[in-house]
Amino acid sequence: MNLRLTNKQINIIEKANPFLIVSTIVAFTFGLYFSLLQSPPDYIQGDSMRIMYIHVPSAWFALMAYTILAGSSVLWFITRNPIFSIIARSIAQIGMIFTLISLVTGSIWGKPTWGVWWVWDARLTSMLLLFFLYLAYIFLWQSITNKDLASKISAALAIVGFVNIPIIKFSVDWWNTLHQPATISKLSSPSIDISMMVPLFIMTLATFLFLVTVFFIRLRIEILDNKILRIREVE
Amino acid sequence: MLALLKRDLYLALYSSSSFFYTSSFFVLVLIILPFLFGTNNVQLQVLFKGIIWIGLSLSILLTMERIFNADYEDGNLDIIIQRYPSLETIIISKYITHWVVYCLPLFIILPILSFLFYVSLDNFFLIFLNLLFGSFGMVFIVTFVSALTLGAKRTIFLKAIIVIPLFVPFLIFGTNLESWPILLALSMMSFVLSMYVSAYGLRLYVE
Amino acid sequence: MNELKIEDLTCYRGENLVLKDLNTKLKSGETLVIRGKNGSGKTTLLRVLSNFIKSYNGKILFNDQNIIEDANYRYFFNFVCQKNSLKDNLSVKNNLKLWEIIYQKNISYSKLLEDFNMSHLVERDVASLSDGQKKCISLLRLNFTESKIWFLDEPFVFLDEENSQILIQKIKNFNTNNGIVIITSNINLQNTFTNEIKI
Amino acid sequence: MNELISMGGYAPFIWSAYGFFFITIVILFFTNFLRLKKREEVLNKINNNRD
Repeated sequence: MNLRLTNKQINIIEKANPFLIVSTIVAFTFGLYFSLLQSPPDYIQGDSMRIMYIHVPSAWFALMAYTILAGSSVLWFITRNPIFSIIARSIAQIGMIFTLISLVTGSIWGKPTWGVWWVWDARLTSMLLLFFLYLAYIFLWQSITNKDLASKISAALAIVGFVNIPIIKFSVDWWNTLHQPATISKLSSPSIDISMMVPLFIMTLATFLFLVTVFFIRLRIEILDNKILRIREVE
Repeated sequence: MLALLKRDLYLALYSSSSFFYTSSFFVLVLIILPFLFGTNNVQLQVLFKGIIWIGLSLSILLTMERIFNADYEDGNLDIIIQRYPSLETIIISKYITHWVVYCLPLFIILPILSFLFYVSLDNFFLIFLNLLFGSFGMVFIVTFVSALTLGAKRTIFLKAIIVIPLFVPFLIFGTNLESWPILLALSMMSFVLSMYVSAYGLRLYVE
Repeated sequence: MNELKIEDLTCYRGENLVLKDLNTKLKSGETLVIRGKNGSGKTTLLRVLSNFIKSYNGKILFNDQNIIEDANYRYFFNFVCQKNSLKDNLSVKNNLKLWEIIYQKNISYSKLLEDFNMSHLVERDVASLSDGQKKCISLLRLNFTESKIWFLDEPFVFLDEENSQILIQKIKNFNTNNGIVIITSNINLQNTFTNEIKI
Repeated sequence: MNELISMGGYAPFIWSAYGFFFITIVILFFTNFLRLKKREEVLNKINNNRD
């Protein structure tokens, strides 16, 4: 498979790694300092709201990763450039992990806030379904042995899933208005204090840097796989 | 089109037990209810609304291998595509057969079952309508998933993981008695999606 | 007179080149044997010829008409692939009946089964037959259409001496009726069919 | 320091959430990193064999 990457692009991907790793670690150090020490506790939720600084970025990136997954699948259909198929399956695993993290941290946050580990709240439920969409995508890709075919099929599934997300969200929201017990307080207050914005911003940046790091490593794996395949073909 | 439909229906007729499999399965899923939750009339009525959807989803899900997989694996799909090159015709014929063979029997026994679970006549009609419109959409969904996963290793669990999140909207609206227009809309949407995706999947595997 | 012409056929499956610059021509009454190792692209070639695979370079012409553009081409050929197209849980008779509906043609089963001396098997379930018997029944599908070309993928696998002879006779009869036959095989058939290419 | 550890009484929640977050991303990083190293090894082996 021709990856259609220029040497310059490959060079950037290969060279960027040490820089990315260092900046991720630095950003997380700052992020932890701000989120655990610098920022004040929330006056309603107390210190427990510090979980937000990891929960919110992972939830954002879980959703963003699925958007990238579906977007690159669409682009793959239009251009047939294999790089989009590689982007799609590289981002899928990362997205699934972030969905898992946001579910678990959300649940841990829920215990002190709502008094229960899990609430059948619209957001949590849709997130849970998103996790299974990721899982289906990855399983389907793995279970088809012909990888050329697998990338075509899983791209179709990614798009179907993306079409389905708003429908799922809509139906879960609607269902929630029927079943939601009224006692539960809202997660996010409408305005966040500036002292909380800073750690949230730094943690988001750090998480983003981490995502890019892993993403580049996965791209390098694909590039090497491609090289190995070509050498074997020549032999 | 008619010939294909006839062929699919005859195929189901020859393996005649398939009509009874799903309806017996459906009945058995429902009669577990009193054993699990007691014989309280009011409670049973509430549970009945939900469990019929589980029964319907499972019977559609468990039989989805018969839509394309069987014909694909023994080579009949090639013959069908050679003779009837319009994939859309093949897909529509599969929708109809699958619905008639695996959903229709459930609707035939539904009146008796709702009688056993003390459902009032008004509610019965609404439940019936919901289930009817929902079942169309669910058949469309399993059809395209089974077309997409033709080449995957034979795992019903993988298919279940793909299908159940897609079923969720149907199940959510299905348990509400007045939402049959929404179910109809959902079914129409899944019809459009399913036509495209199934044809795409079939085309890939035939090549 | 019919003529099937393959011009500069090159075909990739995924990243692999399976068919390269294949040129050949077949006229009515001729049989071509395609020989090659496992995985050399014999089945792919048959799937290209039967219009399932449409992405390839080169041209395939039937009576000077490109087969991809010719909507009637599908009525001109019949094929028997390695999958035997039989439903295991049904009886032989019911299987034949299903084909009857697909091909929209009425066939007398008992007469058809006599070809391979299998009349006594009509009511048996396919699952209880041997591989050779299944193969014979799947070959009966050739009688369901009046086609001009047959594509046979490894037809002699599982067949015993007697049934092989019957099949060869059938092919020769078809040839004398102006039929074109293409057979893939990994065994030597030089004694019976002289026209052979290796891929 | 004690304040940091006790987190206003929410210590178990906060530390388990942060712990889960970091352990998961470190695992994600290393599984991919090890896969990369494995590929590089294979490539080196092939290159050495050719020389």
